[in-house]
Amino acid sequence: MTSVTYHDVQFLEPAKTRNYLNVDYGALSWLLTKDHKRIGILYMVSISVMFILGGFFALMMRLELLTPEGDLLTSDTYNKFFTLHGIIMIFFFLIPSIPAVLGNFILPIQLGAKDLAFPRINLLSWYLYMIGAFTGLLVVIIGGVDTGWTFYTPFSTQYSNTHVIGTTFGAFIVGFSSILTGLNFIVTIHRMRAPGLTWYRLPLFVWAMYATSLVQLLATPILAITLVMLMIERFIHVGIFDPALGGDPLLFQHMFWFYSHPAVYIMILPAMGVASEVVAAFTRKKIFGYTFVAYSSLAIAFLGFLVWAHHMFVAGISVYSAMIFSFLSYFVAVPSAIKVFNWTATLYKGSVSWQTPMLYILGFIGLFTMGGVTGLFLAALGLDVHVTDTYFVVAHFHYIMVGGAVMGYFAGLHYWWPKITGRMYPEWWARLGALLVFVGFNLTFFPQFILGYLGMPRRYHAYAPEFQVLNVMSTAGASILAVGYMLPLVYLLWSLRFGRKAGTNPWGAVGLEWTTSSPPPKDNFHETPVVTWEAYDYPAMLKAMGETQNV
Amino acid sequence: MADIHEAPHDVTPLPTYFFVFIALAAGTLLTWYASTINLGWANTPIALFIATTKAVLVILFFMHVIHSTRLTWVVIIASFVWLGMLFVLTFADYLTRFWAID
Amino acid sequence: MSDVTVHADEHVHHPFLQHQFEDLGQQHEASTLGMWVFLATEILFFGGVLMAYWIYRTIYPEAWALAGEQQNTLAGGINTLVLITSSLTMALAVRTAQLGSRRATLVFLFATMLFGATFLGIKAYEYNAHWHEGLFPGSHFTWHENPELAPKVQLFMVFYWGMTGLHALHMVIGVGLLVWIISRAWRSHFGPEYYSPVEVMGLYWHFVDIVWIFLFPFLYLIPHFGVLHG
Amino acid sequence: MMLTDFPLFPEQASTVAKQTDALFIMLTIVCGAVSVLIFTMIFVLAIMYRRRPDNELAQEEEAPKILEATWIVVPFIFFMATFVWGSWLYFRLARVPDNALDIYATGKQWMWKFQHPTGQREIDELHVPVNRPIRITMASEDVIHSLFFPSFRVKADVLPSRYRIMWFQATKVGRFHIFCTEYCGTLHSGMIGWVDVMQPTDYQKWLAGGSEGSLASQGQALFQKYACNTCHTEDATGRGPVLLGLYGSTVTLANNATVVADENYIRESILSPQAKIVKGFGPIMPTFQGQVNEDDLLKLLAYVRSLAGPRTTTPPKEPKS
Ligand code: HEA
Ligand code: HEA
Ligand code: HEC
Ligand code: CUA
Ligand SMILES: [Cu+2]
Repeated sequence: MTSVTYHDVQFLEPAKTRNYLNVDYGALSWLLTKDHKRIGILYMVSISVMFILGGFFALMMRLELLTPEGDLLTSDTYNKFFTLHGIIMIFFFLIPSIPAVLGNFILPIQLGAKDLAFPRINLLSWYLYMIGAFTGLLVVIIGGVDTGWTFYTPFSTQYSNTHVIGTTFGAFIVGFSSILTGLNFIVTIHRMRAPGLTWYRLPLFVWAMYATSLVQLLATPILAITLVMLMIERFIHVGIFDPALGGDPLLFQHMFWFYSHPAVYIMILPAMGVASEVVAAFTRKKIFGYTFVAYSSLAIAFLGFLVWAHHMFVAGISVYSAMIFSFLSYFVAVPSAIKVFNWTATLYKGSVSWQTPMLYILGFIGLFTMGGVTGLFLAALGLDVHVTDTYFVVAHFHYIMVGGAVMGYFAGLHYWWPKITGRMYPEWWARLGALLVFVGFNLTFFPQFILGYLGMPRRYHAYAPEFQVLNVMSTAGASILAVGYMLPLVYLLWSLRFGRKAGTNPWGAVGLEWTTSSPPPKDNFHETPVVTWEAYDYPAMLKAMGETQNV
Repeated sequence: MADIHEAPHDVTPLPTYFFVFIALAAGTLLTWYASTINLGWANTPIALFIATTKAVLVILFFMHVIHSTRLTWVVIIASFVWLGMLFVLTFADYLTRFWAID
Repeated sequence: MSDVTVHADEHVHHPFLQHQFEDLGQQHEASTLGMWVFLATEILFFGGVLMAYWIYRTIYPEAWALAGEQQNTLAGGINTLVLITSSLTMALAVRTAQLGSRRATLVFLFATMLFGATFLGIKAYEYNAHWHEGLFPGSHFTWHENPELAPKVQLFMVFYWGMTGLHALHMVIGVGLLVWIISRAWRSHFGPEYYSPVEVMGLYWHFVDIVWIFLFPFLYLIPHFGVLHG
Repeated sequence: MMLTDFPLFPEQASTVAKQTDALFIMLTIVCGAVSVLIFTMIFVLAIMYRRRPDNELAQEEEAPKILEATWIVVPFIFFMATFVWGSWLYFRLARVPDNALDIYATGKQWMWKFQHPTGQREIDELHVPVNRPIRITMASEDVIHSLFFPSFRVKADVLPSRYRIMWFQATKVGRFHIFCTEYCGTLHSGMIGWVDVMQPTDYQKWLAGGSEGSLASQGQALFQKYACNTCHTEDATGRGPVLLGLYGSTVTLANNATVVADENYIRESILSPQAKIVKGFGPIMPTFQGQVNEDDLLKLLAYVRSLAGPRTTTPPKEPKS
């Protein structure tokens, strides 16, 4: 994959001005680059490979689940597939997706900076990601791992005879990559804003990335140390989490979820940031309740740390602490609600354009709401007892992560594609893709809510026959979804060569990234910008920027 | 903060460093001494208190936080607050796990 | 927050000013903030294992007491003093770098490295003793005194080796970084207007010191408090 | 295909099922309405204000604060109501009715073993009487499993470290699914079974079928086999405390702390006796960790629980150390 993009990028006609793509050529100029834009592209290529791989495992699972009997795959293979699907999609795809690709590329430009604060660390974080990802791939090749993405002990430490250490090591390394990205963003946002760019003039994407970085920094170390303990336990057979040797398996769950619940906000907050950008750009309007939306990102980042044990309601924790965690879980829903309502209200009296990024985001808002409110079902203690570890949970998180976060990523990708590559993608195909994704998605995952309430457990390779019809629907949906995802892969690559040239500001949007040429020059701006307008202040900004194309 | 743009030149006076060092060494001896006498339940809090004091001294003076930007304070305090959340909520489970339900 | 950066045209051509920054002040602020943020993640990293330790101490006080008695308090105490001293010399190194005296900086950096190495030496001595006492967890762990508590004593030793091991790893990295800083100091890279690397190195070193300030009571002193005989 | 007939809602076959479903239906209605509202708003607004030549630039609107306040406060009140309802249900699930019938369960890769108080044992199949609370005491022999009765809306993880307790009261005669819902390895999806809810008379008949004696009596045999009775005699002459009336009583420990002697205390007393020493006794009881398997442990537990009578905590004449 790396070489494909490299070649495709070479085929770009050189722009009149020198830009970050044509300053120098050759594999080394990419592999040793310290330019945040090029690193963003390196990430884009890497996570795309991961997404296809994770999607492949998903499709194989869906095929297996077409019939109640476990006939296509053996149960061990199935177990490995959902484990790899979960690990790849979460650690190797979704967590780095928006931050490391779009954040890397766009954030410094939105701040009016020449680069991130620590370009070398940025490159290092990509290499760490690659080492982690290759470790993961190696595990796939030498036989896989079957613990589930949650690595619950003592199964993972004493009973599984697959490659647990290799996989956790991969996740551990990728964790550091994530930490370094967050560190870079925090410092950059604090220290490298352009003159005049005060906090309340920042685009909401920056606020969202700031909140995301906080979570990355404060949660990931706990995952790292937990995985270290897991590896030690498995390696020398001592009992940190193994009850046979005095350990408590619930301690592992506590520590794992102290990371992994906040991690779900690492996945959704950036998508929310994209949503704010796209809604503003395609309504040509200031986001309704800007400060509420900005602070709700921080509130989610903070409150998200206080709810982790809602994954453990039936695991044997104290009923009193379960109550505390349930109570707090409802608090995170408040800032999420604020965002949903404010985006919707922004449409009111807007100038709404139905272009592809907006289509994705309109879908995002609705599907995120559905995923979010089903989270409320799960956070209700007595009800969770019934639905936990069933397909209801699977549907809940796919609604948020696929319907929400992945849709957000695709929206951002389309929105900034002209800036990144200097080319437009074919609008008609892109809209078709968005539609297919929306339809296929709902067909895949809505039946799973019903399946879950009926009691179909997750991580089941074979299931009771009465669940078949809904499973068939789900599998059918997944095939549509796969086509929906295949389209962008094709037309985006196509556009690199044949796409119409994008001007500086194809959408007529505001924000510093739309004031520099597409693709941007190596140092992002021809001269340091000075910001004199509020965020999304269209009249002022358009005046300051002069003429725009396509308005 | 206005003074950001020149490299800050607030050089800590030597005596400060030495006083802090002496306090740290004294703390070490004290904590060792306190551990040799049996004070019942009080031993643990005493040891923790001394350790915390020492850490605060190092942070404030050796690491110059006392002259640092508000942001540095926020970073440090936040990391301890977050750690506190982990401790408090996890212990909330362990300490009440076997309470009766009535 | 008012920490917005503004153009400052002087300093622009300083050899160590990286291209993405406007001036050395901005660069200095960015690198110290970066180190602090990194240290915040370290606090949670060590804090996480500390919590696991604390949970098991609450559950198994007797085993903790027994295991705590196996620790060489004298060696731990001396090591605490050694590290504190190294922190002092590190702080002085930063100070002399700020003041621009290359010789003094080199001396203090060197002293810091020496104390660091001493610490590691004493630690190695303790490790060696534990190894021979059969107190390394795993297949050759031996504990006869009280067979029922053996797994829990071993659990303590897992934390002991794990936490001191992580700390020692940080020390080794610190010593490595010192070598690099010393080589830069040797080449007269630092002066009153550019000393961020020394300062940032200092932050790291002091942090590692603080970790030990907590590990010492946690692993050597606290375990047997208030449990044995009453 | 002949798959025209498939369920969309699970059978309600226990007393809590109705209450769980009530909460579920309430949430479905409210959350469904909110989702529909959001979708509708999005599409209506996006069409009404679509970009047209006369609408090239949006009209700016000042955000009324009252609107923000409304959509913070109203959902929040609803969230709190849901929280209270959910917690109420959870506590109901945690509080076992007094007259419950005791059943013991062991999970192991990959089967469920059930034992009835009268000694019947069954695998992946559980017979229970209808309309009577059933209390299941359970532990795992290896990894974490989770015992799930979808038609009763209850489940609980089964841990290798301690006893978990769950209960239900079936309201319908019939056969219902048992699933393992905590991933436990290769045959996780095969760790399934059926619960047979029977009329009490049928249950009695079923119980009458072959058994190796009641659980407690089997436990008593083990009590002799492992020589527990050499120390735990029925009068205060042994080296260990008398176990009569122990279950449910409050025990004073050597460090003067007190604990309630529940399932997990008895389990711990057998597996790691040194962890909590009874006041007045020495730490001489050997550990039985590794010698007694989960099944036997449950029998011993059943036996200790069966030792009714007033609690006598007389220390032995000459305390050994
Ligand atoms: C990006 C990912 C993401 C996000 C953002 C969330 C968000 C939320 N999640 Fe989810 N969750 C997961 C990913 C995510 N989750 C995953 C991966 C799992 C399974 C892990 C595993 O076991 O493998 C999981 C599991 C999970 C569980 C455990 C289930 C179980 O295993 O038993 C719970 C329980 O409380 C839960 C709750 C919530 C809640 C309350 C939110 C809230 O943040 C949602 C808040 C949002 C809204 C509520 C919508 C907007 C609000 C409105 C429009 C207001 C109006 C509404 C009303 C008035 C009703 N989630
Ligand atoms: C970001 C996270 C993410 C994403 C994007 C997805 C995407 C999908 N997931 Fe999954 N999923 C998880 C995270 C995610 N998932 C997690 C964490 C679990 C829990 C794991 C565990 O239990 O441990 C899980 C579990 C899970 C299960 C439950 C397994 C079980 O419990 O037994 C199922 C079943 O249907 C499923 C299905 C799907 C499907 C159909 C998609 C589709 O959206 C995927 C569509 C994408 C593609 C198909 C790739 C792109 C396609 C192309 C570019 C075209 C060319 C390629 C081909 C034709 C192959 N996922
Ligand atoms: C060598 C003598 C000895 C043997 C054999 C022995 N015990 Fe004990 N047991 C004791 C002593 C002494 C105590 C009290 C001190 C303690 O708590 O460890 C005790 C305590 C207990 C308790 C807690 C009693 C209380 O009052 O709280 C239980 C339950 C128990 N034993 C069960 C058993 C079972 C079951 C076995 C056999 C599998 C067994 N014991 C074998 C000596 C023994
Ligand atoms: Cu047992 Cu899953
Ligand atoms: Cu969660």
